[in-house]
Amino acid sequence: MNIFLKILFVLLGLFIVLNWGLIMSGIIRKIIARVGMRRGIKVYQPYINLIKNYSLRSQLTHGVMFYLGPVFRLSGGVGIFLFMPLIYGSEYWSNFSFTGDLILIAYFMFFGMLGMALGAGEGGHPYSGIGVARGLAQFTAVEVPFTLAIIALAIQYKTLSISEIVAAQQGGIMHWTLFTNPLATIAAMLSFLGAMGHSPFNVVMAPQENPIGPPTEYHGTFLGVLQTNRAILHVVEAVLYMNLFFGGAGNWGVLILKSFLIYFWAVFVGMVFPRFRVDQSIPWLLKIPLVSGILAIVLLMIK
Amino acid sequence: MKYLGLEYITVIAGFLLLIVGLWGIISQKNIIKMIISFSIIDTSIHLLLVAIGFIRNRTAPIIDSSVDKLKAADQITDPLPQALVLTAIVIGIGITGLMLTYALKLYRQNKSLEINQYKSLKW
Amino acid sequence: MVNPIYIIAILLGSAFLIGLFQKKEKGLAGILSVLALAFAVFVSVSWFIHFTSGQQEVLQIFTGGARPPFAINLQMGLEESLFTMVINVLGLLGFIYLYRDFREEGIKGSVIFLVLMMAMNVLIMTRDIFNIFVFLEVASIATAGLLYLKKDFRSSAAGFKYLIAVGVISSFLLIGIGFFYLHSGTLNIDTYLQSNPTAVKGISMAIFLILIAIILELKPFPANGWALDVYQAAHPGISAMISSGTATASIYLLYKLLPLSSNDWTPYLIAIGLITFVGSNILGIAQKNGNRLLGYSSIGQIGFMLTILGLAPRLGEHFHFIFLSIFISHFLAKAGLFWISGIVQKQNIKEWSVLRKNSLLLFMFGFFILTLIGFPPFPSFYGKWQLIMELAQQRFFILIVAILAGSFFEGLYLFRWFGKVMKGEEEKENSLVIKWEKILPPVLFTIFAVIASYFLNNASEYGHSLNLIPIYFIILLFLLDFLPAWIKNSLVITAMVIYSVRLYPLIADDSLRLIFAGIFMLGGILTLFAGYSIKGKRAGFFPFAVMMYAGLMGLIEAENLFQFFFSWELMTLGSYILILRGKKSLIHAFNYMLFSLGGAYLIFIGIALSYFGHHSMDLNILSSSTMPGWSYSLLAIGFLTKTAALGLHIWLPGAHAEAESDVSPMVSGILLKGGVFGLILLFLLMGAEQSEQHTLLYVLGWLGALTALVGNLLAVFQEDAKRLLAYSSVGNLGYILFALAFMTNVGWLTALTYSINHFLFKTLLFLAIGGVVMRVKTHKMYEMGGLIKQMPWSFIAVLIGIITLAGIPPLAGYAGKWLFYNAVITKGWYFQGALVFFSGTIAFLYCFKLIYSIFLGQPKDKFRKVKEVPIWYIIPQAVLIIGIMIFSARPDLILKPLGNMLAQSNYFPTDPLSWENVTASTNLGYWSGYKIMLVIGVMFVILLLWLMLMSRKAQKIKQFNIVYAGERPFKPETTHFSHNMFSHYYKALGFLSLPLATGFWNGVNSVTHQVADSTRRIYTGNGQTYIIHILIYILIVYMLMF
Amino acid sequence: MSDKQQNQEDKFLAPENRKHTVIGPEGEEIHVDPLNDYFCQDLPKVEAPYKGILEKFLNWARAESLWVLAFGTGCGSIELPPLFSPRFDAYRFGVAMRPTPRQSGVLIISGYLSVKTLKRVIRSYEQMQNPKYVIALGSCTINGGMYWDSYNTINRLDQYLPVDIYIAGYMPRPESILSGFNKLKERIKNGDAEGANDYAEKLDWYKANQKKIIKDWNMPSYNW
Amino acid sequence: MKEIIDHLKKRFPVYEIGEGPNGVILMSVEAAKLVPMLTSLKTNHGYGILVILSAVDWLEDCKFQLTYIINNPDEKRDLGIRVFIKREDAEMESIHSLWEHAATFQREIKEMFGINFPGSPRVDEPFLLEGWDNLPPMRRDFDTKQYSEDTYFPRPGRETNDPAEYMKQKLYPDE
Repeated sequence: MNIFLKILFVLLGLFIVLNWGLIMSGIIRKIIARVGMRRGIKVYQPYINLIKNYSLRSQLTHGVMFYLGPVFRLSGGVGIFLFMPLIYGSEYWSNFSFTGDLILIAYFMFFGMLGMALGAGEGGHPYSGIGVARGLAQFTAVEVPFTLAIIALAIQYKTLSISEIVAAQQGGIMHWTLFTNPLATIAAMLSFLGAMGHSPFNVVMAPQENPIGPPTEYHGTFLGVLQTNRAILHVVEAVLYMNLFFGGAGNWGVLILKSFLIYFWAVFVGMVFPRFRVDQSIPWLLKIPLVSGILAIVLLMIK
Repeated sequence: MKYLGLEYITVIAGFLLLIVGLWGIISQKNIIKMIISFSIIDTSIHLLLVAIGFIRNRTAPIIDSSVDKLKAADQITDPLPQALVLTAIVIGIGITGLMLTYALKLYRQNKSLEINQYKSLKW
Repeated sequence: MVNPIYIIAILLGSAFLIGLFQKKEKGLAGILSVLALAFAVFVSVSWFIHFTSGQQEVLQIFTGGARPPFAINLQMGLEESLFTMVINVLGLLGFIYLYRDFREEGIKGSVIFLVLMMAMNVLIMTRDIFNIFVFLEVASIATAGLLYLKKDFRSSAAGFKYLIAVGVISSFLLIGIGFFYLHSGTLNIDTYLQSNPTAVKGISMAIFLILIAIILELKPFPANGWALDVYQAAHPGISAMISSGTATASIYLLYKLLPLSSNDWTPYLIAIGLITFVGSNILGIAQKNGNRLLGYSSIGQIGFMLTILGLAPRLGEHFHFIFLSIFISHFLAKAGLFWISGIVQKQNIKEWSVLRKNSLLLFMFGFFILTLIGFPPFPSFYGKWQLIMELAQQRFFILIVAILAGSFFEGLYLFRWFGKVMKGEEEKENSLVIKWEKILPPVLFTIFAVIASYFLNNASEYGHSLNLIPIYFIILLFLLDFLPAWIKNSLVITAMVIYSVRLYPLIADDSLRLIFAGIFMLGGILTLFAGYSIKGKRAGFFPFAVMMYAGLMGLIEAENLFQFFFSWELMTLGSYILILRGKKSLIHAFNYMLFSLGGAYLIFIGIALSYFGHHSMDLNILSSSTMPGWSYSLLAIGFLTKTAALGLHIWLPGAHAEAESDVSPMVSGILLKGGVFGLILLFLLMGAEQSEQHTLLYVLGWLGALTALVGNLLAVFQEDAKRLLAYSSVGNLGYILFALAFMTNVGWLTALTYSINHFLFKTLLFLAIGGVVMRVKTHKMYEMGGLIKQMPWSFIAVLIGIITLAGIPPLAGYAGKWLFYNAVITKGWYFQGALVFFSGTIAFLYCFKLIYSIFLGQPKDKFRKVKEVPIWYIIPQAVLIIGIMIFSARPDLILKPLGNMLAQSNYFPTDPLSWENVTASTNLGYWSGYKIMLVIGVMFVILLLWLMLMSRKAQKIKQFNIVYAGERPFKPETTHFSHNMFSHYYKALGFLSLPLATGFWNGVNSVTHQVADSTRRIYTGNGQTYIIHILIYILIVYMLMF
Repeated sequence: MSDKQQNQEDKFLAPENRKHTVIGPEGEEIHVDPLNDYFCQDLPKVEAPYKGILEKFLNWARAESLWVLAFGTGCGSIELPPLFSPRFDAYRFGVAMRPTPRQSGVLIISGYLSVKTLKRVIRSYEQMQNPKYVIALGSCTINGGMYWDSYNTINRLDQYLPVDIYIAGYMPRPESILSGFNKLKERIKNGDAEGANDYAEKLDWYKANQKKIIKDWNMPSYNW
Repeated sequence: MKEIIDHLKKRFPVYEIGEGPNGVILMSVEAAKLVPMLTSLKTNHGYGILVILSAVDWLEDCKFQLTYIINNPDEKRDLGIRVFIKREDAEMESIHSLWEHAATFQREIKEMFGINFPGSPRVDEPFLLEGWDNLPPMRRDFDTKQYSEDTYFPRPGRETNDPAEYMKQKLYPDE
């Protein structure tokens, strides 16, 4: 395929994903409000917030790394998007997924985290450091069940390529990993809760006691960049889980529906459960999710 | 064996003395007594050596008028052990003397002759 | 030729002559004594040359004009000439050493000394048993007389105990001689041997008494309390005579008398020797007194020689070589050490640090210590190697273990001593008074030892195969130590470049060796660059750096196991001294040495086990070991001590953290790969994919995974930047071990990728952090902070380093991670793999802590004016960063040939990794480093430009302009969040980081010390107890024998 | 700066803000002037608004996304949490709480201000980014309320900060606060709410008033 | 109770003994004897708790009154001890060695009344006021209204009413 055409489709996909991410977060907030018997924000409120943040008149910077932090973060989000095949069977919507496989995405997630951590660190605010320390600590535990699930998938499908994993799940709902390998799915979806940073795993941000965690010092355009990234990242992570466990998507409609439901799972749990401390969330993640991940592998090994 | 020969008596006495000497050297705390015990050991060994060289019915290996010089080899006892004894006595005296010197030095330095007092070097 | 009888005549004559002198003629007496001793040296040397130049005929000297049965005869053969020569040289130098002390005493000292020398000469030459008794007594009296000269009542007490003990022993000797004569009718050894010894009845008891008396003269453990007191109390010059001289004479005596016995003494000698060797070395551990420590060591060495004597029939043709190498090491080193002790004049070994005031003395001290322990290229190394190999060939594995255990304990206390001398607390008020006559003897002995090393190396079975060029270069560096550091640095770098160029064609077609050679040499050159920033002479650094690199290169070049082990020990020694150079590294260097020593001995045993049944030392005898389980396990554990696997890791953090700034990268980025190379070699030879060592590999796999977990977890909780990196090394080496244990193509590719990566980023990180630490003069991360503004280069280096370490795409670390997943899933070690990935994520925690605490956060007042690290640190960092970038963008350049090599050779024929341009793919997945880098780079630049456009007007603010709930920060120290950063993580997972290994080794340590300390209490200090020991000893040996 | 003023500043200078000397790692002396070294000394600039429709659009966005700094200064802050409860639901107006001044645009002064609190309020206000708005609640901020003769409570907030909206009442109910928000939105949409620029413009006057009562300022003039 | 008072009378120059609200026994003592008396009460009579330390400004008498209320938890009884000190350069012995928390009271009194307690920990640090350089505000010669008017920009046009009068007028305008 022509590389320019490819880039064009990538940019188009990015645009769609960004908009869907913003709208999705609006919808989710709306749902939360309705559950709480409130009217809630306008669905397009995220857009307004974004515009406002980008249009602040004054900006502050603590230094070069402070500047680079959001860039790293957004690169992380966009990068995962770039390496992710979106629509099954479509060469146009498979982005740059030919450069690397599942492992690339799993490790590229750290790119943004690291950059963000460094940028927040240069801000010099102790709360940033505390937030980052908590976030990284929690993330180590989140990765364990996810890794086990990936290994289980690799054993099951004998591949690490996302496209091939999606391909293997075609042909009916019963071919989804959700049903062919429920234990791995459980492990992965529980670790997804931790990865999304909603309650009960939102001590990283801890808006009340540590003003907002790592991005304490970020504002204006920087915050706008971070919000852009968040919109993209939430969709892309949901798409990743969709591809791995829920049969992928054959068209944009399915993608939007599935990614919404997957993301909603994290929000739903967050609505119901109160917050964990880090030293509680880590043991929790290393109990049921870990055990189900191990069982998933054991079952596959027995087969 | 009708009677106990002199050599046996000497040997037995020698061993007895050896044991007495060893016992003394182990049990006596006084340095002088230890030196005496050592001398007893020395003596006992000299006795043993002499007993080794003893051949019954022969004379001492001194070539004088009482011994036929030509038949000396058949008449005298074995001269070698006796020579050894002489040497051993000399050495024994040397050692005993040195020991006594040490005893004197120790006494002068520390005003004590108890071996127990000299344990500053250990372990 | 001068008749050797004149030695005796002249010595005795001058002794009598001097006796006639008056006190004021003591100068003349001294000259006369020196002349007499020089004459003795001349005679014995001329005889030695005579015999070594081809003469075989033994000279018999008949005294009293009669033939042996009727008169005493002396003998001068090759052996006698050798032993008289060494003793006379020792006597001459010993007398020179004691010259001034003797002068103060008047003429007495000279007289007694000459008599002692005469007695020892006779003891060696005589063939008459009674003569032996006489001259043993003369020697004892002379020794006691020399002791008497020292005006210290402790010395008098020791002398008295000595006299009593020797008196009792010689009494038994005399009884034995008497009965020997009674039964055999002769006192001459030759005559007795020519008759039919077995026919004589009842003689065995007599011979038993004679031999046991001689053995007791050799101070077997535990009947040796009297001797220890003498060593401690006597003037060190005299102790040197006793330890090297009298013991030499006695051991030769035993050698001479052994044939008398028809009983087979060999097992008893072996047992006595080994008990003495091991026992007295264990007791040495608890010693604090230098001279007494030397005494223990002396006794241990004599025990070792007794063992070798006992093994003589089994060792056959090698006996002489082995015995000689051990003997000569002990002889030279012990005399030298006692002499140095006399110069130092300190009792407690802690106070010996005064030696540092004189580099020559320090050098000699180290030289002798290492000679004693038997590190290459010192003489006893060759003997020990030969001995162990012979024993292995004859399946005396228990003996090997015992000997190496004894050597280990000896190494333990000697290295502790060495460490205290090198790094112990400085003695302020004391200065060394060095007189020429005191320093001359040890200097000469050092030179003798070098010469002996040379000859023994040539004489040893495999010595000729060694590449001695680096050794000569090291010696050259020692001689050039007075030059400024930069000249030496340039010299070393040039030498390494030349050596690399020379080496390249030899290993060009072996990618595996090429990679490790690249790591060792390139890394060496790069880290040496950092050394340019150091001003002054940097005395004693370069020889050992070169020694380490020579060892590492030797590992690569080794064609046989001897070369391999030689290089291994050389590397250990060099790196030990490099580590020891750090400011607070005393205990850490010691730990390092202990583990390395233990590991080296395990490797030694492993090699020995593999050697059994073979007749060559080729590397590939490992692949056909007759007891593969044992030998492979031992070798693996040995290598694992160097790679710091879990349980054996406790030495690493301290050693790497406390080393100098540019030594840390050497020992961490480069040296550890020596252990990895060892493992690779072992695994290769174990037989690749067809390996039957599944259990071993499985265990190693788990060990690697756990090491990775614990290493990384411990790194998270460190506050010391270098210690953090050191623990990270433990973790990374765990990955490598894990990947190696796969024994698959991809697994090995992973391990090699990791090795390259670890070399690149850990060297980079240690250089960068080392530079920072050098500037800010603290290791504690929470004391730093905000240094990005002062040290942007270091920040970039650390950033690149941690991105690589953490395996974040697009940098090279990701290559390792990707290969890892493929390898784990292909191999099927899922759970270990998950553990390793978990530890990989833990790495983020400490990566963040490292870069955040040091470079970000709040700058401290103290460091407002620190400068960027010197250019000499930045150059190697830049090179390494370029290396990382190239490896990241084009991993195929290195991985492709490696994969091909692994696939094409017989190692791992199945190659699941295929390359299509720059895209690597396996059955499982695919990855294209180049494209990823391109995509991410383009995206990053676009986003950066966009953000810069959006916030181009941003106001620059300073460190306290942060939101602080309406307050302002109090001061930077309290605003920097760094100390105990991961306390919550400790709450959650801290139980995994409990110091179990440290606790275990501390337990072992304290038990050993307890045993040593309680056992040595058998030496109550009471002379009578010693007599009882002697009697019981005789009794027990008798009962065992009859 | 007059000598007297200088002396007074010195008198109230906190110990940690005094100039001091520390010894660096190489033994060199480092003179630290905390106020200069730790803080940015620059003053804020007037950021000119865009012209025309763009500014109108942006003002609309700003008005519809009011992020309030969660800082309760007095008893009136008890009226703020109900705003976000289902009954009043301020979210629907685009109002949200932010915990950090960097990200907030609206500062609500919820009640009386003692001198001590005022200091924190000013610092927080200065840390917010342009454009920023101030809503003052209750009579205390208008004329001192019942604390009108207190020795440590200010009487008029507008002497110290540019106030956009006063909401009367003691204390105003959430309904009035919502109404106040709507008034603020109108002001913003009309382009009248230029408090930040006003503050930057008349900084000297504001600072003089502030420093008159806050004597231990212990910071550079403007807290970025 | 009587015993203690008798005992105290014997040992210390106490005067003005009376009973306050809630059965508190109040007495006055000379400033110089206060600390020995408190020490004695604390060690010998079980008055282990310092309830409060407060000050009163007797401007007309040129005196400050310090009141120490101490409590005996076993007998559930309070004892108030008054001390009068002169108003100029007012200074009183610190009792932080008897009760550590007295330092906080003393710090407050120092700030609000200007009474110095030499040796009391952190007594010179600001307690409630930051950067105060006027008369201590609780002294009666400090005119808080005047100060407020001078300092805090009173809003012109503000009417001030006496609440009692105003409410009376508003609610019951007829009366």
